[in-house]
Amino acid sequence: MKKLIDAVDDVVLDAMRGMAAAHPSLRVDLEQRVIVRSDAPRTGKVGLVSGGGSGHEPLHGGFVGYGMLDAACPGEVFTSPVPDQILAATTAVSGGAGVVHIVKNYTGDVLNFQMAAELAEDEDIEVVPVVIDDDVAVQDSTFTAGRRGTGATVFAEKIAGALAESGGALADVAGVAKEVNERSRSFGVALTACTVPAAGRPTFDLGEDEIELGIGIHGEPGRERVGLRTAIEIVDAALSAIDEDMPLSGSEVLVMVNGMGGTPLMELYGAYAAAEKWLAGHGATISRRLVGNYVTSLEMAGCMISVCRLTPRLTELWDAPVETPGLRWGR
Amino acid sequence: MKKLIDAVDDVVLDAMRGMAAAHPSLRVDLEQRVIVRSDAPRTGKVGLVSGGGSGHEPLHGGFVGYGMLDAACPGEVFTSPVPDQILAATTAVSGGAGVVHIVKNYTGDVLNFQMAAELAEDEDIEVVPVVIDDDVAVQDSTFTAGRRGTGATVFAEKIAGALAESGGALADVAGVAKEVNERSRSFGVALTACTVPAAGRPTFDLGEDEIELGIGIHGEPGRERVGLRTAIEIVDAALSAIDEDMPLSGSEVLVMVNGMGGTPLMELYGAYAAAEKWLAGHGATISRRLVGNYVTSLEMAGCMISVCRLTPRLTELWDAPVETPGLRWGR
Amino acid sequence: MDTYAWMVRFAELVSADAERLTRLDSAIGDGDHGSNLDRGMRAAAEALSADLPPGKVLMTAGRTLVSKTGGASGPLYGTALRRAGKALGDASEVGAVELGAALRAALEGVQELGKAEEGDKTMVDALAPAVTAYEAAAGEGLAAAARAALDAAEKGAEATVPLQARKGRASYLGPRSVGHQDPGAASTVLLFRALAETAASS
Amino acid sequence: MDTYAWMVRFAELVSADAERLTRLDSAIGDGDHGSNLDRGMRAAAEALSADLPPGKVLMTAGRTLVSKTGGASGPLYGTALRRAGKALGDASEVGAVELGAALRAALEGVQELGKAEEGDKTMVDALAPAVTAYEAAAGEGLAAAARAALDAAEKGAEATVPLQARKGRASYLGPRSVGHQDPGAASTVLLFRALAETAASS
Ligand SMILES: Nc1ncnc2c1ncn2[C@@H]1O[C@H](COP(=O)(O)OP(=O)(O)O)[C@@H](O)[C@H]1O
Ligand SMILES: Nc1ncnc2c1ncn2[C@@H]1O[C@H](COP(=O)(O)OP(=O)(O)O)[C@@H](O)[C@H]1O
Ligand SMILES: [Mg+2]
Ligand SMILES: [Mg+2]
Ligand SMILES: [Mg+2]
Ligand SMILES: [Mg+2]
Repeated sequence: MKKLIDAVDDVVLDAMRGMAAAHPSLRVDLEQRVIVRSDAPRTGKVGLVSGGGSGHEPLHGGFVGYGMLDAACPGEVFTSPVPDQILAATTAVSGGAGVVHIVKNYTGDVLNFQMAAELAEDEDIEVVPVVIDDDVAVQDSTFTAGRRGTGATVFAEKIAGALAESGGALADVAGVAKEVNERSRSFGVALTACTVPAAGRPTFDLGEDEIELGIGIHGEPGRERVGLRTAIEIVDAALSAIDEDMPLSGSEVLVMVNGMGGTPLMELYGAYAAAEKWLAGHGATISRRLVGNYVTSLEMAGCMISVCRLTPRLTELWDAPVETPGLRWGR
Repeated sequence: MKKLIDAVDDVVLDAMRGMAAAHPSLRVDLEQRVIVRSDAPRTGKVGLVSGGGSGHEPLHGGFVGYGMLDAACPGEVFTSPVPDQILAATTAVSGGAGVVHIVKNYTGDVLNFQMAAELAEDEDIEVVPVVIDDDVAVQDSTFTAGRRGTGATVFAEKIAGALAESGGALADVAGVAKEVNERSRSFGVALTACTVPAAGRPTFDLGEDEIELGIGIHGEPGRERVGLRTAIEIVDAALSAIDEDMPLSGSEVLVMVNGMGGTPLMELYGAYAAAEKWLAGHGATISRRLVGNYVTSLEMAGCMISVCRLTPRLTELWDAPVETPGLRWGR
Repeated sequence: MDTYAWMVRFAELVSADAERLTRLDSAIGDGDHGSNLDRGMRAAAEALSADLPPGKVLMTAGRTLVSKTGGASGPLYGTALRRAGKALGDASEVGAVELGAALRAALEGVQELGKAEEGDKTMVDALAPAVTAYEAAAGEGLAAAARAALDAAEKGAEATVPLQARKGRASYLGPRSVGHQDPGAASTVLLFRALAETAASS
Repeated sequence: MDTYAWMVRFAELVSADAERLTRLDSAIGDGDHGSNLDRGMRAAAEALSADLPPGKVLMTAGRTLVSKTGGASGPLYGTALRRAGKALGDASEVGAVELGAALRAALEGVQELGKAEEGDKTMVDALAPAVTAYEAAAGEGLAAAARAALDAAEKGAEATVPLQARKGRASYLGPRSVGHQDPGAASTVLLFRALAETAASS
């Protein structure tokens, strides 16, 4: 394993030290392991908290700031944060108007956020959890853990963050996050596996001529292993799976062509060109987009495509100013 | 070779197609292979053009926009652009006040830009080239090709772009770019090699326990191959080499901890924490910084540290609004 | 029953087997179960002291697991131990019957929280048969009951191999989860191995 | 001397050897010399036609190389061929002596632009001795002179192996550039191989 790290056990803490040093707009608490907007809590503002395993940078810590998250709690690499952390983030941003938890749908995340919410209620902080489950690669069923939360998390954090920034009420902020989740789908593809520092070796082995379709963002294998394909074929597989689950024809969409960490931007732009063509051929119009690394899986090569069917209100909230280390416009 | 591409020969063109589709603020000419601000040329504004081999994204195409470059000409992967391309970019942005060429110091880049400048002079466009040569890993000498241009290119493009945007004259825009170059140094380290699509296999082989110190950004091997080191040791090697060449004690500096493409942001933040500590211990203060992938070498793992000794004027120009796909603040 | 010795031994076994647990989790999960549980149980063992009452030992271990582990296993193991500790109450001595009730409470806690049934390919597949076997053998004394529980846990964990997962990360793999042992079931075996060893030597 | 046949043959040889040239460039450069020159010479061969005057053939090939190749080799090879073509002027027939002058002009163009001396481990190390050898043998006729130039180019390219580079990308490697053949010198050998073959068959 070759990584730019010091001690395997300190990677998350060292990254947080770097965030603290690099971003004066953030308050980084190394003890509690939370990253908080330096102006939090703001009285009367609904707090927006997210968190999850580390290794998906810039998600979530890189999305803390004006118009997006109020706090993030990074767990160990690919491991949900613990309730204490989530509680610390929740109290740090509570301005009396309640706190929304954006939770990616993984058993660990759901359970730890649930425990934290109970603890927060004990401190009289109203918490509304919104669970993101946009990954169409996973068959949905009430008998299973359900779909994973992946790329749509960025959409939900940005759009709910804009509403919270403009003074939206607790139910509305949670509501718009849920609406984004319902209108969004994602599908990811891996060309290589990634290596969790503590594990020291790649999570799975992929042959030189193989790729994984339907991967998650935690280095877990996907739903199908197939032969190497072209970018056009990969984009087709991803968008077909999304379109089958949520017909896109006739929609104005927000599209994210997201790198998993180890794929050059050049290739992501190539994939975006293919996605644009595919969508145009299927009656959908891209009106907003992100191309780059937003929800990564350490140094995994590959990409994930996320699509959100916009409404005029969602577009307006998307366009609202945002100022975070990972996403910035309008100020 | 596993890449998210279609045909090996079309990777640059496909990426440009994606840029064109994703960024309405850019005019992308696939025929001429140039990426131009959509409001160019602006009468009376000094034009700022850069270019070089592709594979360093977001450099340079991702830095075209308000407050930075007016145009970029991407060559084939790791191959300098041709004079025709550079001439097309130069004429596209010429508003009568002259054009500055930001050229990274590689024989190919220098020769192709030089030929383009001669052609532009034939069309009565005054061109001033500024050669960036900030890489301390290369021994400087008048008998050799001299030092490579690497990370300082981002600094020069941002700062000269701000001056050009605010109406600076040709000599001043070129002058400030030169000043930035003179006050900047870089040093890079590779943990893995990268694979040029057309070559199909890694440019060099690195053992599981080896790293390359003093790499360039074109997948070329570095100046020394050593055993695997910790992030703190790697940062020390880079900053010591910089400090030896350009003493940093007493300076306010702009620092970039730049990923080469395949290293997770998490690790770059860890390296930034180490850099901040090193600099504080050597009497320098970081007053501005970038942490992320800005000048990459395809999917190479590793990082490059760039340092610029700021002046109040350079800081002011650095802080000026910029709106490009790869760098954005203030609007 | 020395619950302190049990927990310390569990921590040791997890530490020794962390790599294997992580490898199991790499195959059908995200490759962190060993390091998760090891981090949690290290912290738990440190938080404990031999002079705490037996129930308090388990509650403290559980609370520490919740606070330090993360992932799915943190809340699940944490809840299991907290519930078990709660069931023991303030008693200063724990016999075979009391421990049986505690184990049953642990299982209930895990199922309440995680909603997994037997056959879903989770830790429940080792825990549930272990608790049932323990109860069946409780009349023969602590050591025998613990031994029976370990046997049942081992069989239960082994039996997860051919199953398709319906809970946890492995469920994302669908049919591809078949053919691998569930890491949480494997670590549950260690919990009962620690119990059997402690009971045998007391 | 049929400059059209020469250029077409050069393009063929480059195409056939592109992988080797790229491999040489990977060792001490950035791994693109073969694909660069191949891209350039393909375009050049397409731009040419057999009915152009000999000088015009070389000028067109040179201009196309400049426009299509990129990298260091584009301007350098492009300038070499343009200068050679210019030296030939409008002549409809090219003899051994005229070609010698053209080759000398090519070398001067490369050195003017690239500032490399012999021994700097560049294409000049093959080109310069080739031109000198050609001139020395020009009295024996085109075929013999071209053959002598090829031999000298080959020796020159081989002699770059122990050198430390002072120009081009390989110079960044310092002492580590020793022990590898310069890719541009290797492709220069192909230029003279094409010349020798063309001259022999005409
Ligand atoms: N809903 C659930 N009920 C019971 N056990 C579960 C459930 N979900 C997951 N598990 C257990 O947790 C184990 C995984 O733990 P771990 O790897 O530490 O957490 P994570 O899955 O969050 O990475 C699985 O092997 C399984 O035994
Ligand atoms: N200053 C120079 N003078 C003469 N030849 C040079 C010079 N610099 C580089 N070369 C030649 O160019 C070759 C490399 O060409 P190529 O790989 O196509 O371009 P690049 O170095 O830009 O990638 C070298 O092997 C060398 O022979
Ligand atoms: Mg996990
Ligand atoms: Mg090159
Ligand atoms: Mg796991
Ligand atoms: Mg080259």
